[in-house]
Amino acid sequence: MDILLIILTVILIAGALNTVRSKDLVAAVISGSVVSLIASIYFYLLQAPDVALTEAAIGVGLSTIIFMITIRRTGRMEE
Amino acid sequence: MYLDPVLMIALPLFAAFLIPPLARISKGLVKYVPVLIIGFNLYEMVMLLPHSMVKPVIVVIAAWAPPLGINLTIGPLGNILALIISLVGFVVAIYNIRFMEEEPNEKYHMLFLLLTAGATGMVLTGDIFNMFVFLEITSISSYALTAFLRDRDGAEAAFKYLLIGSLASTFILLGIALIYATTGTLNMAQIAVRIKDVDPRIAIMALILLVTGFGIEAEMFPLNGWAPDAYSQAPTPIGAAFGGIVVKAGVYALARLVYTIFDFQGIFHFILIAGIITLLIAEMSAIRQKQLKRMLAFSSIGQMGLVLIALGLATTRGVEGGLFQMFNHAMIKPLLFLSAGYLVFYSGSKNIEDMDGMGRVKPLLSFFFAFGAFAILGLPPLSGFWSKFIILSETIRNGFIAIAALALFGSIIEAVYYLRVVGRLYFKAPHEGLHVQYVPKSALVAMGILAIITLIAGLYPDFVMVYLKPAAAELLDKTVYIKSVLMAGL
Amino acid sequence: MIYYIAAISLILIGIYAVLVKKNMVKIVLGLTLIDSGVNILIVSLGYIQGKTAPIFSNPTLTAQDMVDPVPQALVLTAIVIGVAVTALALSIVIRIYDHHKTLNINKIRELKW
Amino acid sequence: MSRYIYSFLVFFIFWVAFTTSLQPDELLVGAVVALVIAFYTGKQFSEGGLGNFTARKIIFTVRYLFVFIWEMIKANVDVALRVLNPKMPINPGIVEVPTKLKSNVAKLALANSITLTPGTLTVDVIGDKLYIHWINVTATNPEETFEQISAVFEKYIKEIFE
Amino acid sequence: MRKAIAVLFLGFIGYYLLSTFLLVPFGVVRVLEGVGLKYLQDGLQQTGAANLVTSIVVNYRGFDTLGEVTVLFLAATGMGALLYSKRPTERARQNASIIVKTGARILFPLIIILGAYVFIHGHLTPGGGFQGGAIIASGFLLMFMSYRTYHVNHVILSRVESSAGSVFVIIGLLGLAYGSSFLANILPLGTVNTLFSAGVIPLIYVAVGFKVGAELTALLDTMLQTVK
Amino acid sequence: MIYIFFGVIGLALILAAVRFILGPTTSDRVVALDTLTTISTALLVLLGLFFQRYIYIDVALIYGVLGFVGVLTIARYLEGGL
Amino acid sequence: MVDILSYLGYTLTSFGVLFLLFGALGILRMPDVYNRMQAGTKATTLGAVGTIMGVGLINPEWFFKTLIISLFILLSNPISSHALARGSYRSGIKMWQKKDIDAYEKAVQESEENEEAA
Repeated sequence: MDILLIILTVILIAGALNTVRSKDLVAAVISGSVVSLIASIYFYLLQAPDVALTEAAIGVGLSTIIFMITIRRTGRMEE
Repeated sequence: MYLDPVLMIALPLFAAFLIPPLARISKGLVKYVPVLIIGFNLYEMVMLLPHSMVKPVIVVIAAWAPPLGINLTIGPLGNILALIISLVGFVVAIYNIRFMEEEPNEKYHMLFLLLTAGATGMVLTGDIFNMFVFLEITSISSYALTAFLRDRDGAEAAFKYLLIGSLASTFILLGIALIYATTGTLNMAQIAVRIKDVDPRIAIMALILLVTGFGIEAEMFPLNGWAPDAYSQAPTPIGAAFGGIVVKAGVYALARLVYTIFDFQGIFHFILIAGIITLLIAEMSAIRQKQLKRMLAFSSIGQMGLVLIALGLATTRGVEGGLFQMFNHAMIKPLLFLSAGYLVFYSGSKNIEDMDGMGRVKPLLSFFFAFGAFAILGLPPLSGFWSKFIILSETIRNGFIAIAALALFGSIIEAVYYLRVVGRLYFKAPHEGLHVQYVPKSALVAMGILAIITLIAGLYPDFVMVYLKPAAAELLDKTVYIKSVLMAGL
Repeated sequence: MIYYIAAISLILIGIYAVLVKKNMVKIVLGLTLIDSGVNILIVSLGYIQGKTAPIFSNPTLTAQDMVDPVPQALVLTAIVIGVAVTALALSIVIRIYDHHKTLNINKIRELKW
Repeated sequence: MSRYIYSFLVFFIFWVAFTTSLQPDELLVGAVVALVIAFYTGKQFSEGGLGNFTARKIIFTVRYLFVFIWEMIKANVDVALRVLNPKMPINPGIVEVPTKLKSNVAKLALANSITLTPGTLTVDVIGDKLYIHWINVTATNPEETFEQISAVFEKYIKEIFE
Repeated sequence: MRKAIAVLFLGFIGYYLLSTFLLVPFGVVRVLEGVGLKYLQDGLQQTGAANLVTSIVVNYRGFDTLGEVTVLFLAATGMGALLYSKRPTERARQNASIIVKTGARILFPLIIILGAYVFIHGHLTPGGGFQGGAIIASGFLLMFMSYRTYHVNHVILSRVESSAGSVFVIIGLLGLAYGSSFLANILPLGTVNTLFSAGVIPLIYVAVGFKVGAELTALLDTMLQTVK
Repeated sequence: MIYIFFGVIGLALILAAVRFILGPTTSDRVVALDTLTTISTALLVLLGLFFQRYIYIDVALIYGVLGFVGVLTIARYLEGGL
Repeated sequence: MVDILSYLGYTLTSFGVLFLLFGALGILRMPDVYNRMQAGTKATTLGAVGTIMGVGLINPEWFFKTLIISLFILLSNPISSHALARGSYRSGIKMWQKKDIDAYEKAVQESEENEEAA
């Protein structure tokens, strides 16, 4: 159980770092999506299914699309 | 006779939800909705005033007694601030009637209505998380309104404001989390009771986080980077609303925090010092500004610095002076902003130099501006004098002579730059090519109301002070507040 | 314990993005990271070892078996507020891009810090 | 009309599966929800309507399920072996597979089935041609690819959906 | 340089935050003297909702939820105001493939049903109005992604939005008129763990679900229309 | 028994995450995200079994249904259809 | 009876989890996007379905919900990977191949011409 938690944390932090580091904004948004996914599993492990459900419902589709539209509308690469 | 105070928040939300269908029926009607609803709020607050002065009015929501449910606590302080907010909101709503013609104007009125409702909720609620929610309502509507006009750089100012505001809400949430984890409650009165048993390291951290968060709304020194841009780029009435509504709610939250919830003596000195630094830096910046509205924005920050000094003194008379200063600022700064808006509009330029001779072209408008400038400087018969006098004398009486001297110095700088503008208005020849038009009556009515209130408050300061005394007492003696909230459940 | 570390790292990474990055979309992404971090932190404050979610779905569960429901309720509100702020921020970004044709805050004169 | 009734029934079954409860109040609310949604989306949801409920089609569906599951397991073992093999014996390419299916649902079912089975992935469907990414190409002309990839499914799907 | 200062600053903040939060022990019983315990003990009898998080969100702290709905409404309105343009722009250059279109057509009603299930059962299972609304909006998102010319009717959306929001406030005002205070429960509580229980909670959540669904859909549509 | 499952799933998560970090193209990352989502769905159901709460698997249901919407969005962006 | 179901469930879950691992391994090892998708869709879909149905067998009263989840995964996963493959191809990502077998290239060009004409 703890091992799983540590794995999740490593992925979480790697995803967050990738969000900040990546020059390609689409990749950054996908990394943000991974962070949201792992956060949702975290809430689940913390016995908060309500919050996990909310994070899932919002983080999977809606936040991604809002960012993608913005990127589509502006520019893909970070200058 | 007053109705249930919860209507003051429920009705604006209800009206805001109904504005889109109403706009489809008739666009012309929408702009009267905020006037009506905020007018109702104003009526409520005036009617509540005699009750709340005696004993805080507690309104439970969803039938759960305070520690369990959310409650509205309308003590003297909350009542007076809500009154100020409703008054400013009402005046600005009148001004708005003929101001906003750009599409989609029904959204503008809706956002403005919710801005006022959020600020009212912030000063009335007795629950710290609920306060956060209302803070978010206020700030999100402010972000949208700042960016509302297309022909200026509102979007940049809004983005900057949004960034700082989001960081603020992060800090507030962290602070609330710490408080909840250690005291097990979110009701402000109960937190105030239990905070004594909390590990002081945690309590201080929570205090720092919360003061940082709310300090951003209250334009405290290192955190006020958003203010000049937002004030100057937002539509004129919104700039006025920032000064009269948003900042007032932020200061209320700050005062509630340091006086009622937490009980650290050290924080008062911190606020005193933050106040004087805010004041000096703002006044120094204001004198260098070339744009009229930016100058007013920095002046507004300076005024809030003075309020913070007064709150940092933590003496009865000092707090009274601070509240009086807040009242004055809430009345005068919108007056200045609203008149400056039309001055800028008619001169076709934001710069102070282009205001030359507007006094001859637009005498009434310039008179309002000059009147506001004199009032905020504190020329003796006007209201600004009394508040400044009280604060400075109280600062000296408490032995902070250096701070008093610095504050006085700040006031002198303030006098210089205001008089410079007023001088240009009256003693310079007007420019060529002004496209002067008729000023809408609604705008003049709005400015007239503010000017008359300022005049009355200046001539009879006791008329206002009668109500400020219980409010100051409420801040300094938290037992009444706590007892009345926690007794509501029994 | 490890939740605290993860959450605070997320908050710090987010603040780093907000402070250092020049691209506005990146900054907004940083804000969402901060939001996730704060949410994890608050929920983990309500967690109690060995207890389950506060839902009385079967009759054998009692109040003693459950974690604190209040932080979860607060986080629900916080998540929705975060989404609202993100959406608004991105529409402001679109407006700025339309006006200046760049996303770099250094190239936009008015955004001096 | 029959489309709406069909949609209503399908939605109602889904509601019951979501709630996994047969209490009258749940069923009542489910019926209302299914009715409302069927009213708005019934037209697009199905092409065949109640015609999908003939005995013949149901029998074919069941048989098809077994065939499909067997193919799927073969597919996965195949892919797993390729992944585990240190040399990775793959020879990928995109081939063209003709199909005789007409309706869109049938094409969807065929494409999904192909995607889920041996080393093949539907990249696109244009007209009556499927473009398939094949992990180990053994044939390129349409007839052979049809035999090797989709012939198994197509006869069942044709029975079920057309 | 700026990075170095930022990292130092962050290290400073991080150290103090972490050391403070470590003083709050993780995973131990901390609710004993707080409101959390009261909710846990009495919530089931007082509100009749099996899901205590829901009963806190909608009943005990229902005012927060009203504020939260308003925040979302504000964001949608603000976006509408910011991205307002007189001429409608056409969407999407490239058509989706037939597979995606057919799949979306079939999945769309099922996703809507799932959303309806989540917000109708908010008081029994995890989930509620916001989650249900977000799921419904995702269903519409699927349609937007698949069909180039899929349009939602803005008049209907805004009507749903306004009426659902008004229903929430009206339920609150009914509580004021017939009960003791704003948002007070005025309906019988019913038997726990059945659909018709928990008084006004399901009603409010249905209203919230419609409102959030309509709002998020309108928000997506507004944003998508800006893409040329 | 169930701990072994968690261990294997953790390993799978790591492998997918490594592909996610390595990239190199956006599509690779999206494939990795899709895989992560599917694995997480399975993990959530297993955790529901571990905690012995039936209602928990509603979360997995949401991931099962909505997981592909995010991927579809990015795919549509890549092919220029957004 | 319950025991048999339970054993069956555990077996199914074990296979499912194993296939999840293979899928993840495939994602890591395969040389290009399309081959990774092969592994990613097939192995993980079967793995997830196996795991979830296995849990449904271990706890028979969960069976219907797990069935629904599996159904959705079976329906939606191939669609998303198809869309992704198409998107990748059209965004210009080349295949890794030993021999040049690409029937799709011509079709893409034709369809794009049609789109422009339309």
